[in-house]
Amino acid sequence: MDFGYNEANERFRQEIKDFLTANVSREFRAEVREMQGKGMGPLTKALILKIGEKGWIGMSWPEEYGGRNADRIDQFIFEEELVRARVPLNIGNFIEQAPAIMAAGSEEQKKYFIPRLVRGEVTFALGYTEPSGGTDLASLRTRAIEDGDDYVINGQKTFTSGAESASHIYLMARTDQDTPKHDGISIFLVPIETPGITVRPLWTLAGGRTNEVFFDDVRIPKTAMLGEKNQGWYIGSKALNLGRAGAMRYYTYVSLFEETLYFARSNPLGQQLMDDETARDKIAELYCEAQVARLFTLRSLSMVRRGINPPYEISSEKVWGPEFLVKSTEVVSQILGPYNQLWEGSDLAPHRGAFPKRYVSAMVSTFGHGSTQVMRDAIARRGLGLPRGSI
Amino acid sequence: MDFGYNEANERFRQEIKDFLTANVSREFRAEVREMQGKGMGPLTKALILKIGEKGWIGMSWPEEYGGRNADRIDQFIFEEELVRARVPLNIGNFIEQAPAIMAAGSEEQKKYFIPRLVRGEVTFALGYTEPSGGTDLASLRTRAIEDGDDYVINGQKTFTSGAESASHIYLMARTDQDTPKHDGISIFLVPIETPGITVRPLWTLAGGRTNEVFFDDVRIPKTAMLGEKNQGWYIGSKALNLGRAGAMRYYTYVSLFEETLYFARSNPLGQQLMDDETARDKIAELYCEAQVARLFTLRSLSMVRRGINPPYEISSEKVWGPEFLVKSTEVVSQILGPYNQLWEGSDLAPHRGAFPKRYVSAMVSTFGHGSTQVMRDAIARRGLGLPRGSI
Amino acid sequence: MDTLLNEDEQLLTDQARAFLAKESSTALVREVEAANKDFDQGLWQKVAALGWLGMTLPEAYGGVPAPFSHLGLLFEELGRGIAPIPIHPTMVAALAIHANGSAQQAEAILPAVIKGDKILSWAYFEAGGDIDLSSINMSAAVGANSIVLSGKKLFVDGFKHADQCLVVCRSQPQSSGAEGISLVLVDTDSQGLSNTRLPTMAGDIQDELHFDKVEVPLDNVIGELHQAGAAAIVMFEQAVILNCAMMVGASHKAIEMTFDYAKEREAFGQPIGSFQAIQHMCANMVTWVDGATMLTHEALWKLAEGLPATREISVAKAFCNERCPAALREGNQIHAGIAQIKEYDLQLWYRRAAAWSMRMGTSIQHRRIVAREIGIVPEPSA
Amino acid sequence: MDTLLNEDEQLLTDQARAFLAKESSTALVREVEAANKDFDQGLWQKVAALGWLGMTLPEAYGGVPAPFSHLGLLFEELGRGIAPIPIHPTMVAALAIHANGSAQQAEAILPAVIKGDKILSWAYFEAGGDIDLSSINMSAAVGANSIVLSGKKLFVDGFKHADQCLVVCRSQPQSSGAEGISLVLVDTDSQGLSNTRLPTMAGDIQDELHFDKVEVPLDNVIGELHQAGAAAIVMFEQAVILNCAMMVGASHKAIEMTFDYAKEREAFGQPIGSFQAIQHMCANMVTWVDGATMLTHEALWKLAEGLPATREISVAKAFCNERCPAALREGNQIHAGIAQIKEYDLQLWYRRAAAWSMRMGTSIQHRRIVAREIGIVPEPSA
Repeated sequence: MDFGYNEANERFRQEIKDFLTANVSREFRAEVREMQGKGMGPLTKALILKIGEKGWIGMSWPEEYGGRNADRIDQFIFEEELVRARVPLNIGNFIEQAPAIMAAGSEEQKKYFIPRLVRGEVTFALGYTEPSGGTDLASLRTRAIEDGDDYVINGQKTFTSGAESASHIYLMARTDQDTPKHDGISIFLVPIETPGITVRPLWTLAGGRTNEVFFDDVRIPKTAMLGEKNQGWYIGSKALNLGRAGAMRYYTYVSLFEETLYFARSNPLGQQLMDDETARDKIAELYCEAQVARLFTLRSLSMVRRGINPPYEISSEKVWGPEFLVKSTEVVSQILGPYNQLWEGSDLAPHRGAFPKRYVSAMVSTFGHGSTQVMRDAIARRGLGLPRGSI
Repeated sequence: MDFGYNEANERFRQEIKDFLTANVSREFRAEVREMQGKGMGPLTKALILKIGEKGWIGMSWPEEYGGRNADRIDQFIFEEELVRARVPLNIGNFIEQAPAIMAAGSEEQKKYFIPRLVRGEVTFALGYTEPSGGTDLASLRTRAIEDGDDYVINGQKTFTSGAESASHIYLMARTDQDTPKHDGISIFLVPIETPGITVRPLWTLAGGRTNEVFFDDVRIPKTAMLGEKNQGWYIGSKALNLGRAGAMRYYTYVSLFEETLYFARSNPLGQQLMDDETARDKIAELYCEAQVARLFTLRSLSMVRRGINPPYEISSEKVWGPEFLVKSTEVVSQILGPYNQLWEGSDLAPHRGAFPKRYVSAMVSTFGHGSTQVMRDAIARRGLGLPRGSI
Repeated sequence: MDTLLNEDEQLLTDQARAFLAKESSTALVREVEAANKDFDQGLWQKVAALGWLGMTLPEAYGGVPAPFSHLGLLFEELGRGIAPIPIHPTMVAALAIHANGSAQQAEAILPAVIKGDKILSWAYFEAGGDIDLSSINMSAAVGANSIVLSGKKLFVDGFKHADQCLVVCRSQPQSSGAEGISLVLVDTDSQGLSNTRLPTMAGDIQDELHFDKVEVPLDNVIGELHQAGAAAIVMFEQAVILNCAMMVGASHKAIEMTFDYAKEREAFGQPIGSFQAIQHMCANMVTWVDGATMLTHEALWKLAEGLPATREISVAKAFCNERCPAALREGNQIHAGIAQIKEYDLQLWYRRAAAWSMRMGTSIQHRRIVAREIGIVPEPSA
Repeated sequence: MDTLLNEDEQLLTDQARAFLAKESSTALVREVEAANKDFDQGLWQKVAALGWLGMTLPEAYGGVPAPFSHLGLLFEELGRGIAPIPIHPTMVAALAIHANGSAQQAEAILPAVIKGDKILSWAYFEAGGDIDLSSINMSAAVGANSIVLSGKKLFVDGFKHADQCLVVCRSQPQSSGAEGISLVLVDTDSQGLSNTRLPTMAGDIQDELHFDKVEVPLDNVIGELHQAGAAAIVMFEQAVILNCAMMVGASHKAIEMTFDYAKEREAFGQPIGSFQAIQHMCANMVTWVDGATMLTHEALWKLAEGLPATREISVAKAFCNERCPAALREGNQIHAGIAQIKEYDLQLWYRRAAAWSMRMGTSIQHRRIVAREIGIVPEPSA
């Protein structure tokens, strides 16, 4: 067992920190606030490209795919520092699909997409979920019908986060109506500007944006298909599972708590609220549980680095982390009391009203990318070998 | 809404308290300790008979069945004070089967059993559960085969609490092997002294006793059957459901907490441990939750008094109460710390070592008479109308 | 002993529920929120016409004689209907004026309130959000004919449209705790009184009030000068239990929406409500909200009977603060994706019930009162 | 960074597990418990022969050089095997003697310990069960050649068979907190030292020690006189993390028994482990115990690296105390009826893990340390 970072890791962490200090300006933060829900502003685009130039996107991939063969620990450190600095770039999302492209893509696709993903020029929005089925992805109804050298796509996706700024949609559509539901699905890499695609915003409680995406006779060449026809479910599942690991997600779970801790230590109101043994007990309890979130991520990472495909450990992260986040928002709300309800726009609101925003958005982690119920099913069945039921 | 007791109720409560003060002697308590697991001592038997004479057993039943048509609230008060005085007579158990006998019994059975139940002369042990099926009662295997005017019973029951001191077993046995599992079951009222019955103790973690009961060619007359042949499941279910209401059970859930509260207020060590804001917060939280246990019982009682058959409220009691009990033992264990592990036989052990005994026995309430899982199923399906699943 | 609603109570509940289902539509709720209007004048007038603003107040002023529990049940329905009107602050202040004010004061204020012509507010909390009277620092300097208020009040509900605000202040500078407390009714347009708006997650707006030597006639002191500590506590406690009632009402509605959704929404070829995991979540939700309801009702009943209810009120609030939001959160989880979308209605209840759980004392603060009431706080050693 | 066990660690774990599965049978565990024997001499000798009693101690004394994490993994297996031997108190005291004692002291004691010829104990806690050094009140009057102990120690593990007991005492009467603390090694048959046995729910026996002017030679002071506060804390922390390791090991075993049971036991026509409600309980159980394991391992690693680990140790203990018993309780619930029956083996693990969760500091006490360590305790205002 080794829970430490070596010197090279620490040097790399410092490099990232220095980079972020130098490149995350006041103007950048203002742009991010200003552009919320409107797509990417120029400073944000520039920062992504700069990060891409550094070679930090997809850094743990093989060199032949534009990566640097870097240690996954360093990638973890990169992601952790990025989120800790509150840089709202979901780099993880950009590259979540890359392993599937590497594994299943044509030579042409690999050559086109991988380097551009690495440079931050191509970004994907995930076109999986449909209005009729959330967690039950395989029930999707969006159809892609062959027509000569093309496919013609009709249907609707929802909760397509990032579609307002993505260059492409990583689309799951049904290419065979007659096979069992997991088997008639294919994946397409569709430029977002393709005619017939309409992106409609869905505004969230925290003031963020996700989207509905409508496909009306969207015509794309057959070469836009990723991997074999009707194998999309299996290609997609793999990407989804890999997407569940990593610091990006872990840090989302604990960030509210880290902010609370910072507030409790440094803000006069926070210090005043900490003059209460019970409140301190609750914060200390959350601290303990946050460590479990961190260690579960490091455990998965350790397994992946050893070449082990974690049978249930990634699902454990995805149960513990989101429920920790939800719990932490509830506990903190009963420490901050009326201050926790103050929305942005009030000087009294701690952290520009970050607490109520976290409070109302925490739920997303408990169903996004697989609900905690489905994750517990997976722990029990794949991890512990419990049998599937008949009633 | 009326959450109060009227003057008559309060007078009755005082009457019970006075009776218990006068009749629960030091010698009685010593006998109870001495006889634990060995059956009933003479003082205990005498106390039950005395209570029976008072007309307090089955007091809410109609007069024709030996009851006094008393208000169910008074019966609640009686049970509450009995348990609060730590009189270990599970009067509720004695009479739990009476409603079924009134509803389904022959005239002869009613005349024999009801007055004797009321006087405390007949007590039943519940012969439902078998080793092969706990919560799944209907899967029972004990067989009763017709033979002339008799039935001959073979099989085994387990967790038959009180069989060491009961006069009868309220036995569920299979009388038809070929019908669906709920339909081939009958109930028998079997004197415990019938030849062929063997009672073997099962000792529990808290030092208490339950039993296995073996039936080897036990021959009983057909007149021992309660109600119609093969209708036993439906007769029994009714008794079980009614058995879930009442103060006896509620008070079991909160008694550990009430003892803790008493300890925290009056014992020097308890007071010392309360000099801690966090510990007080946790005790106060338990107090709030204990009130819910009390109020859920009063709610069911109010419904039954109005002639409403509670669709899910009794199941709510049976989820909340046991889980409260378990939680309270765990919370208290982290306040008492090392004192909570001290078993009887040490002067340092608070309350003669009651805390660890409660700790290791609390679990029983979460599966006895229907597990909390089955109760939640019932709340969701019968209470909220959620559909039964297909996988 | 009968914990269920009696006929009168059931009738009141049914009528209020039917009225609000019609008159407090989600369209109206959204409109009021979008416009930062704080409340709807039309609904306010209808509510006044029904006599709700006079519930428990004397008939002589146009009120409706009723036990406090009726008011509580009404607030339960107002919570269920997430009615966009400042009835909570108005009634809290009106009850305090009725209980403590002189006949002249009551006559001058309550008839107008009951008719819907006067909106009231109350100002209790200060920096830190503590609920104990020892946290009251707002100074009130008593002169020959007037009293001069200086300081800040936080989290004041319904101030924007209120005509007057009942302010809890410390009129004896050297006093502490419940001593030296006065209640002063301040015109909201008084000179020296300014406010900073505090937008909240409920979509309503609270205010921070700045009192810069606000001079108020001594006639506006409600109850006895310097001796209103007990009255302030009663006002606070009534506010708390009516807040619980609102949380309970909103939570019932939200979980019912969830049960309906679970029956209809399909996944993996069957309604999601048929999965045991979802069923058990639903069973928990109804258990928590039922528990919150029973605790709230017991406290309401005690108040209606004129019995001390400090313990019961804090028990209810401590429980509601944690279990109602938890139930709604489970409801969100069962809804999944759409629960986070503004267009979908569930969030209207969620944000309000959640915000209410953060007001008028945290669970920790109320459990501190419970601890004191159940006698487990040791005497401070010398 | 690799949180998994490396080859050496895995080998150690596998060997210890195989040995204990064979040698620490439930029959043996039950026999020792039934006879109130406290421990089994045969197993003790076998464990000594394997070198376990010398793990991390110098080779010169017969020890086995190994990092502290190896000792932790060994205790994890001892917990899994619920081995009825006083290895925890013996090693806690031995490590403190090694770290703080003189060469003569170490030579006089450690070789015998490592061979299995000497059993040690340690006495720290006093009335109230507090874990802070400020709770140490046992007085130690220092004379020219001896030190005289008076007072009581509680919850002393393994005293019955111990030859010597390492006692934490206050040798400077006016001192407080971590000041004026000494460690004194007391022969268990010393004059004036008596004990009252404290039977526990684990089926083992702790002792209350009464020191009535027990005179001990000054040579028996371990470490510096009056200056052993820091040493006492280290001893306590090592005891705590080894206790966590035992809880984790026992909990893993108990939940594995439950998963097996859920696969086999049928109800309603199918294995109970196929019900989603049971599956989710099992998922929670493994998540909690895994979390406890990871926290414990991180603390062990820090100790092995010689890094400060106060925070990590208290984090692990606070979490283990609550989550390990909770996991076992869920295991009981899944087993239902038989879980409460003495004849059935599950309870052997349950009672021990539960009792361990009540020793060496409650969750509340350890979270107080965590709060201090993470810097949220405000400076006391003047």
